[in-house]
Amino acid sequence: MTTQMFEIVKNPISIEEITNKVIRNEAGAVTTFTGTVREFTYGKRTLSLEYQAYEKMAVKKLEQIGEEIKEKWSDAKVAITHRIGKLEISEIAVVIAVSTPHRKDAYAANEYAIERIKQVVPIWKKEIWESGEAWIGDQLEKTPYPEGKPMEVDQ
Amino acid sequence: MTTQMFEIVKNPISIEEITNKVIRNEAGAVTTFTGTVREFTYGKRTLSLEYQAYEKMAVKKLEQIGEEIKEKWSDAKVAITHRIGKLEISEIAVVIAVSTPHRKDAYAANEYAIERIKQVVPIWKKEIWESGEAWIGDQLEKTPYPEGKPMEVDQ
Amino acid sequence: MIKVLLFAHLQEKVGQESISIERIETTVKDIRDYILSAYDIGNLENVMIAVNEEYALDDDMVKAGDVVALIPPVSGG
Amino acid sequence: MIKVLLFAHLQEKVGQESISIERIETTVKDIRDYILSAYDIGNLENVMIAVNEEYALDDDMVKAGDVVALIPPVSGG
Repeated sequence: MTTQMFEIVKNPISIEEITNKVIRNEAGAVTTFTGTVREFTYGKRTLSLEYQAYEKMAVKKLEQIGEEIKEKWSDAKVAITHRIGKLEISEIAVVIAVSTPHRKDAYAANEYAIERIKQVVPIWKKEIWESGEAWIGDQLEKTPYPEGKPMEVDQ
Repeated sequence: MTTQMFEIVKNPISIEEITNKVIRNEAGAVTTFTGTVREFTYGKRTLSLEYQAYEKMAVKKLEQIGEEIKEKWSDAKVAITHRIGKLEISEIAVVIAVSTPHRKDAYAANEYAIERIKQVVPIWKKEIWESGEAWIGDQLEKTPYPEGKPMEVDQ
Repeated sequence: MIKVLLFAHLQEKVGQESISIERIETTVKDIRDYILSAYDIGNLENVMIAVNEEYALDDDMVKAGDVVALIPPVSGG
Repeated sequence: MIKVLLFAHLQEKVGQESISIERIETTVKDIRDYILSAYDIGNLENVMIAVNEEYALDDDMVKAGDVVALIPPVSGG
């Protein structure tokens, strides 16, 4: 069995499990990013979230981010798991783990991964408030693709 | 029982446990740094490591780093655990977890913490190779205190 | 036949998870125009189109059997 | 009496975890000089001195009952 380094899952994510996928003898530094459901966004109280994904493409795009990182930081090893479905406040939506021999790269590559996820991975978030609900990214003030297409390389 | 946010321990560290100390409703971003024992440093093979700490002062200095982070990133919550004693290859020496409402701060504050640990926290590492052993930081080429004293504020 | 997958608010607006379009060969732009004229889907200004799980441009060709998807601005992470 | 804690290679060189110095009141510099003259400890050029768990400077005072520690360059993390 090979370990899946890039996954979309429907059940709770274990930070330890994703981080362990990248721990190895050659790498002294591991950064793990955990994205959790925040209660307040710009003063508005979120009750819960629902994530939807175009799963097949989302996995492909996560793999692509992994390849982009390999090109920029050749010593990096990356694992990303994103959860979909309904999530409660402070539950984990995404875990990104990156190991590198030296720590500067582990931070930089990890931050690159979350920025790219927010640009190109087809996953959508619906916020559910007391007063209603809405798919995020649907708002006019958000124009994440100024070029008409998600950027395929780092801006 | 209050949770200890800054600890020196002698047993294996759980990434999940330290990260869970900082997860909270107001914070959507959590970064975790895991420092593991690397097998090769500049081509030299390490068999194992031994960490020693001036424990009382080390905890105080970890707490100080926590306060410095609070001053720079007032919304950050920080937990740091460092292990001492004998560690094998790829075992975890240190875990730093930081949560913030927004992710940029979580990366920056976490990286600040590891840099500061390497400057001011009285913990020493002895590398054990096939051909011998040595306390690191003992080498002439390393002069971590150019001012004659560890920097008490960010450089 | 070309299958077009819908997600997020587009799925809710149209009330189905996908649309089938009878074409042998066409362009991304034609698919976009067809959907705008045939469905009450609002505007598709910020909506990308993927063909077989890759982002595509308006001039790119689409053939029967390809899987197309409308990708509104993503909000994962 | 002033207790001086030793760590890492300094502890191994002196062969003990601490040194006791008979002084009522003195300076950090005096403690440093005393240890250099009384023990075969090598040089203390890059070694910091902490008094009661805080880094101290050469001119800082040390009193009987204070806990002093020699802090060689740290290498945690």
